[in-house]
Amino acid sequence: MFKKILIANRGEIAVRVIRACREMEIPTVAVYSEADRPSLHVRYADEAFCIGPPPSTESYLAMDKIIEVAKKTQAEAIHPGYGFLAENAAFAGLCEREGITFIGPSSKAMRVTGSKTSARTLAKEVGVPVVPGTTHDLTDEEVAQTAAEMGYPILIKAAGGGGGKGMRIVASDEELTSAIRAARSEASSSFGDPAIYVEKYLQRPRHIEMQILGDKYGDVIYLGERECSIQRRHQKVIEESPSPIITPDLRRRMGEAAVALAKASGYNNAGTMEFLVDQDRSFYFLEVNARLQVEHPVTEMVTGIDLVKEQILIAAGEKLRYRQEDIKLRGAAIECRIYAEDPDNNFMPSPGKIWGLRSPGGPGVRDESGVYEGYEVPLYYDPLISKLVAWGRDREEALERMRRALREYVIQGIKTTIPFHRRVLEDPDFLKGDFDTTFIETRFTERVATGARRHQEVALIAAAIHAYLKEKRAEVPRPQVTAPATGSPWKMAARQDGLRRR
Amino acid sequence: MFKKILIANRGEIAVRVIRACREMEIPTVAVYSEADRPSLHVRYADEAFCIGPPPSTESYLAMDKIIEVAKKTQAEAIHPGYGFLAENAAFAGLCEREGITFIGPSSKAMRVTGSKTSARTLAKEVGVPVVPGTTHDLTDEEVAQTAAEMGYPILIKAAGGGGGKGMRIVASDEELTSAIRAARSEASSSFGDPAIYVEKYLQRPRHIEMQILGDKYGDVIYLGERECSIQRRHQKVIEESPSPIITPDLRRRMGEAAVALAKASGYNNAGTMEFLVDQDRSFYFLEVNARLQVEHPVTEMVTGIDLVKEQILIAAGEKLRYRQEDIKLRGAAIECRIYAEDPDNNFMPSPGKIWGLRSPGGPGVRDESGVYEGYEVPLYYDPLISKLVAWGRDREEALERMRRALREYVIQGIKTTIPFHRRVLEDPDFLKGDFDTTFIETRFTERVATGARRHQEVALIAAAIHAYLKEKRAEVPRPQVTAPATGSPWKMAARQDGLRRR
Amino acid sequence: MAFIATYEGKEYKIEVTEKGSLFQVKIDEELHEVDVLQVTESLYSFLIGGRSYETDVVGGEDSCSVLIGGEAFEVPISEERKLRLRAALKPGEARAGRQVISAPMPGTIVKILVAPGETVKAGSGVIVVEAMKMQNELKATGPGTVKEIRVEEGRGVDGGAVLVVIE
Amino acid sequence: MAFIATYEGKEYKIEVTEKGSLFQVKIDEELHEVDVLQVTESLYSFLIGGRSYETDVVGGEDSCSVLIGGEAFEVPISEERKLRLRAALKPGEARAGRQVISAPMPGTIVKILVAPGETVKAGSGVIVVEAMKMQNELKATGPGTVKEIRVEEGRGVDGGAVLVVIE
Repeated sequence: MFKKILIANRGEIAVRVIRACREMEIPTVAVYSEADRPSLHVRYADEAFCIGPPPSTESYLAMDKIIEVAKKTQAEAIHPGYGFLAENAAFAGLCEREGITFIGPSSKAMRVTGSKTSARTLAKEVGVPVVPGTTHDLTDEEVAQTAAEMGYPILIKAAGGGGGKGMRIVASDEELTSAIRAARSEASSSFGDPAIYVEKYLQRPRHIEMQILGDKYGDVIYLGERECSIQRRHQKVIEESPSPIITPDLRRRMGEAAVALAKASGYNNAGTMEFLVDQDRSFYFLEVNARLQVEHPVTEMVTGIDLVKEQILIAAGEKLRYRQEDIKLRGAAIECRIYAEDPDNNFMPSPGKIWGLRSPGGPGVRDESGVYEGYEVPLYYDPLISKLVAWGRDREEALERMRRALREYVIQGIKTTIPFHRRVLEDPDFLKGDFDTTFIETRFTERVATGARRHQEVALIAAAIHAYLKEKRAEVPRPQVTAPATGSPWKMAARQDGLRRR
Repeated sequence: MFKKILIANRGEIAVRVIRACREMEIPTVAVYSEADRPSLHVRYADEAFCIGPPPSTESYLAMDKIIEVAKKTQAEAIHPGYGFLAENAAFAGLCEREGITFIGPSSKAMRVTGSKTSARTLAKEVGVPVVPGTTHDLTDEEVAQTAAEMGYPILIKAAGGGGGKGMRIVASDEELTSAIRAARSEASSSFGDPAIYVEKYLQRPRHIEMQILGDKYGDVIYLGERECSIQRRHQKVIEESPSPIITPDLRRRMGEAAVALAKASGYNNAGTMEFLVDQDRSFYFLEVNARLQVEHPVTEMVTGIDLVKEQILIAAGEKLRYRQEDIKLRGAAIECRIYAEDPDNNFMPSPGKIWGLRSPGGPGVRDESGVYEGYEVPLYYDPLISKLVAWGRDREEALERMRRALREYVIQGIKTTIPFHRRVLEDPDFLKGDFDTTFIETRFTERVATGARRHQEVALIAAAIHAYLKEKRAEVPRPQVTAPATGSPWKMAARQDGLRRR
Repeated sequence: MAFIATYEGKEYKIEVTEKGSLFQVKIDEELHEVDVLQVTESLYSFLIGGRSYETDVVGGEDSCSVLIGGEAFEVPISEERKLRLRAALKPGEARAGRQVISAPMPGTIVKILVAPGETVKAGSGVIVVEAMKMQNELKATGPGTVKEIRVEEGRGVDGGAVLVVIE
Repeated sequence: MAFIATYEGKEYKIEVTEKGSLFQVKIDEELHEVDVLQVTESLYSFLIGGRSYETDVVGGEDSCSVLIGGEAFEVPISEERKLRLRAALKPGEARAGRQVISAPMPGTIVKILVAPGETVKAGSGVIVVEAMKMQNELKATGPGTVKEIRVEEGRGVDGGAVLVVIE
C-alpha cells in the first residue's frame, strides 16, 4: 500500500479523501493556495504546503508545483478529487512519467474517454446509443454552422470537463455569439482549455448516470445508478440513488452498457457513465466522467462500499474485491449540495464569513462539509461548501430524513441553497419522482413570498428582544468580566446580564 | 397516527426521539427540570414545559406532573426514552388509566418482565436457561443469607432497573454491608425504588443481548444481537453488532429464545433480552430490558430499521412491517458512549461547561449528541453526553472509522471518555474480539503515561505560542474593535492582532 | 423600551419590558410573555406560552434578520426614540431616470461591453463580472445612455460597488 | 519573549519571536519556524516544516493543557521574568503528616462515616459523595485521627472543597 498520498484538491472533497486515508492509516499531504491557509483540509492533513496565489491556474492547476511537493514529501500517489486536474490527461501522464501513481484512470484511458469524439465513437462501436451532436473541438464558425444544420435548441459544452461549467443552451441565432464567448471563457478558467463542441438539446430528458469500478486487470462492475435530473444552470443540485424510474431490468441494461464502454476504453478505477433517459425510457450515452463524482456518497450509502478507499486500493494494484453479484442496493439515499449562493437572487455566489454553523446529526444523516464556524468562504473557487446526504429504508424515509436534516442545518453569515432544497423537498412532483432536467427552470415554482409565514409574530418578538438587549448592552458600561481560560466573553457577559433564565 | 407526543426524558435520547417524530411529522412536547432550560431537547421540541426542580425525583420521575403536561397539551402518547420512568409499570399503568398511550410494553407485560422473579420463572417454563440466583426483592438479612448459601462472588442488583445503577459485585463478607447500602441508595435515586436482589457472579462471561420488536397482535421478531461485554463498573461503554463470537446458528437459537420469552410474557413494542454467554458458548437468560436501549443505534445501522419509529408505529396499533426473513444484517456497527467522566481518574464524573466542541463527520459516522458548545453539563443526571456510532462493511472497517471519528472529536472544558475509547480501540485483544465482561477491569491496561508521546515537542511549542499571545494581549491595550453583527469579538481581536497568517 | 418594526409594509409598535425572569413584549396592544435563553450572541431559545422557538437573530443597525424553523424574516426595527430624532434631521433624498449597475457580489470585471456615450436598450449586456467561477452578464433594465464607467477590465470589485451609470 | 516550561520533570527555556508572518520558537538551542493560524481562542493550526498540527490549547495562569492528535499534555509554563520575580518573593511552604480529603468533583454529601477524634486505618471509608447519580466513597490513604470535618450530610460542595482533615 502507498506510504503517503498527496491530495491535489481543496475543500470538502480534500477532507473526504483525507478521511479515507486516515481510516487506511496512510499519511496525507495537502496542498493549498495562499487563500486557503484557513481551509479545513490544511488542518486535517499530516503535512501541508502552499503552492501559490489564490487563482487556481497559479495553484491547484499548477501541475509542476504539485509534482514538486509530491517529490519533496515522497508521496507515492496523488488523489486529484474532482474538478481541477481530475480529468486532465496531461497531468495523469506527467505523474506516470515521474513515477507517481495517479489515483484515477491511466492517461491513455483518460484521453480515449476524455475526448468526446473517441468516447462517442467507442459507444457506437459497442452498440450503445448516443445523443446526436458533434464531438470535435469546434471553431466559432463550425459551431455556427453545426447549429444551423442541426436546428435550435442546441447545447454548447466544454470539451475539457463537466459540472455545467462552460455549458450554454442556445435557443436562437441571436444568442449564439455571446453564448460561445461565455462558454469558452468559463471552460478556459475552469479547465484550462477553451475547447467547445455542440450537442442536440433533447426535450425533457432525465439525467441518469452509472457508477463503475474497474481494476487494472480488466475487471469492471457497476454499482447502480444515480438520478441527477435536478439541475439549475445545467449543474446538479440534488442527486439520489436509486432513480425513482429505473426498473431492475433497465438498471441491468444500463449497467452492462456502462461496463462494455469501460472495457472497450481500457478504463480502470472509479468512473461514471452519464446517460440521458428519454420519456419512453430509452437511454443515450452522453459522456464519461473519468473521476470520482461529487454525488458519490449516495452510491456509497446504498451499496455500503467506500468508493474513495476502492479507488486507492485499485490504484495500488489490488484486484476488485467485489463481483457483480455482491453489489446489492439497500434503501435509498439522497444528496443536497449546499452552495454558498443566494437562491432568492438567481443563485448569485455569496462568499463571506460563516458566523454561525449548526450541522445536522442523528440517524441516516451524513454531512460532508469543508467549512467551520468562523471560516471565510473565499471568492476564488467553486461555492460548494457541503454535501448533505440522507439514507432511508426507502425513498420516502430518505426524503423525511433530508427534510429533518435541512431544518436542523443553520449557516449564518452567508446565503446558502438550504432554503431552496427545503422548497424542492416539498414539491409534490418532486416527491412523486415526476421530473426531468428542466424541472427547476420550467416547472418548479419558487414559493419565496407565498409560504405560510407561520412565525411572523415570533419574528417580531425576536427582533424586538434582540434590539432591546443590544441597546441595553450599549447603555450599561460592560461589567469587568474576568475572561475564563477559554470561551467567548460575549456569552459570559450575556450570562452576567441575567439573560439566562431559570 | 398520534397528533402529538410528549417525551418524558432529557438529553441525547430526548433529542433522538424528537428527531424520529420530526421525520414522521408528529409535533412534540418536551418536559424539563429547572436545571435543563438550556438543554437541547427544550430547543428541539415544538413545545416545552418546566416540571420542577433539578432532582429527578421532583421532575423527570414526577409522574403526576408529566401526566398533567400531557393533558394540558393534548399529547396522545408519551415516549419515556430510557432510564427515569421507562421501565416503571406504575407509570405505564397511570398512562393507560388516563387514556394516554405509553410508547412501550403494556403495564401488565412490564410487570411480568420487570419483576425478575416472574421473568426467570417464565424463562424456565419456555426452556431458556437462566443464571443462578434469587429473584425476590430481598431484605438486608436475606441478602446476607443468600450470599452465604451461594458463596462469593455475588452480584447485588437493583430490582427497579439496569444500566449498572445500584449494582455491586461483592467478593467477601466484609464488603457486604457497605455494598448493600450503596446499591439501595443508588437504586432509590435512579429508579425511585430501593429493592435489590442477588445473583451468582459468573466468571468471564460475555454480555450479549437480543433486540426484539413485537406488535399488539402477538407477532414478534428479533433484529440480531448486540455485544455489550465492554463494561466498567458494570456499565456498558462500547457496544457492537454483530458480536464477533456469534455464529448464524447461535444467533438463530438466541433470537428464537428471545422471541419465545417475549411471546410468553405478552410483550409488545421494542425490547431487549439480555443473556450471558459462557466460554463454551452456552447462553443464560439474564433479564428483560422493557424499553429502548442506549445502544439501539448499532442495531439500526446493521438492520437499516429505525427502532424509535417502529416503537411509535407499534404503539399506535400498527402491525409489524417486517417478517423475520426481512431482517438482514449488513456490515458491522460499533458504539462508543461519550461520558462526562475523567478516564484517568477512575471515571469520576466531570460536569461543567463545554467550551469547545468539534464533532466528527464523514462516511459511516453517526453522532447522537445532546450537548453543544457553551452548554454546561449539569450535576444532577447521568453523565452520558453523546453516543458515537460508526458503521463499516465489516468489523474492521467499523473500527477504522471509529478510530478516525474519535480522533476528530474534540470536547473542551470537561473531561470525557474519548481518550479511554481511543485506547480500547488500539488494544490487540479487543481488536481480535477476544474479551469478556471483566476485560476493562482485569486485562485492559491503561496506557496513560506509557504512550508514544510523539508530539511532546509540538506541545511545548504550542504552549509557548499560546502563552506569548496571551501576554501580548495583556500588555497592549485592546484596540477598539467594532463588534460585527454576530460572532466572537475574541476572534476579531485575534485577527487584528495579525495572528492570521497569509 | 419601545421599538418601531416594519413587516410586509405594516408598521408595529413593540414595547419590551424585563420582568423578573421573563420578558414582556407588547405588540400593538397584544401582550406576550417570553422566556428567553440566549445561547450565543445570535442564537436564542424562546418559550412563548409553552411553544418552543429556536431562533437565530442577526442584527444590523436598523434591521434584524430572523431565522425560525427554516423561515427567514427581514425585520426593519429601531428604537422609537432614535427614530423620531433621526426623522427630524433627515433631508429628502431621491433621484430619478438613472440606472446604476452595481456588482451583485465581490468579483472580477471580465469584460465591459459598452463605451461611454453609447446608447443601450433594455436587456442589453453592459458588463461581465466573474466570481466563484461563474460569469454573470449584468444587463440594462431600461433604455438610456452610458454616462459613467467606473471600473476597468481585470479589476477586482467589492459587492455593491457601482460599475456603470446609465441615464 | 522567554518562557520556562516543564515537561516530565525536565525544564525547558523557550524563546518566542514574531518574525513577519511566522513565529520563531527556540527550545533550548533548537530553532523551530512555525506558521500559526489561530482559528478560535483555543484552536490553532500550526505548520512546522510542512507538518500540520491541529492543536487545542487551554491556558490557565501558570500552565497550559495541550491536545494534539488526541494526545493530551499538561505543560506548566510561565514567562521567565515573572517566574524570577515570584521565586524571589515566595516563602517556603510545606506541611507533612496530614491528609486532606477533598471533593473530587462538585456533588452532595450523602454520608459522613467518621466522627472527630476517631482513628482511621488506611483504606477505611471516610465520607460518601454523590454526583451525577454515582456514589463515591472517599477513603483514608493512611492511618490517622480525624481532626476536622468541614461539611454536613446533605450539603452540596464544590469540586476541590476540603471535606475532612486527618492527622
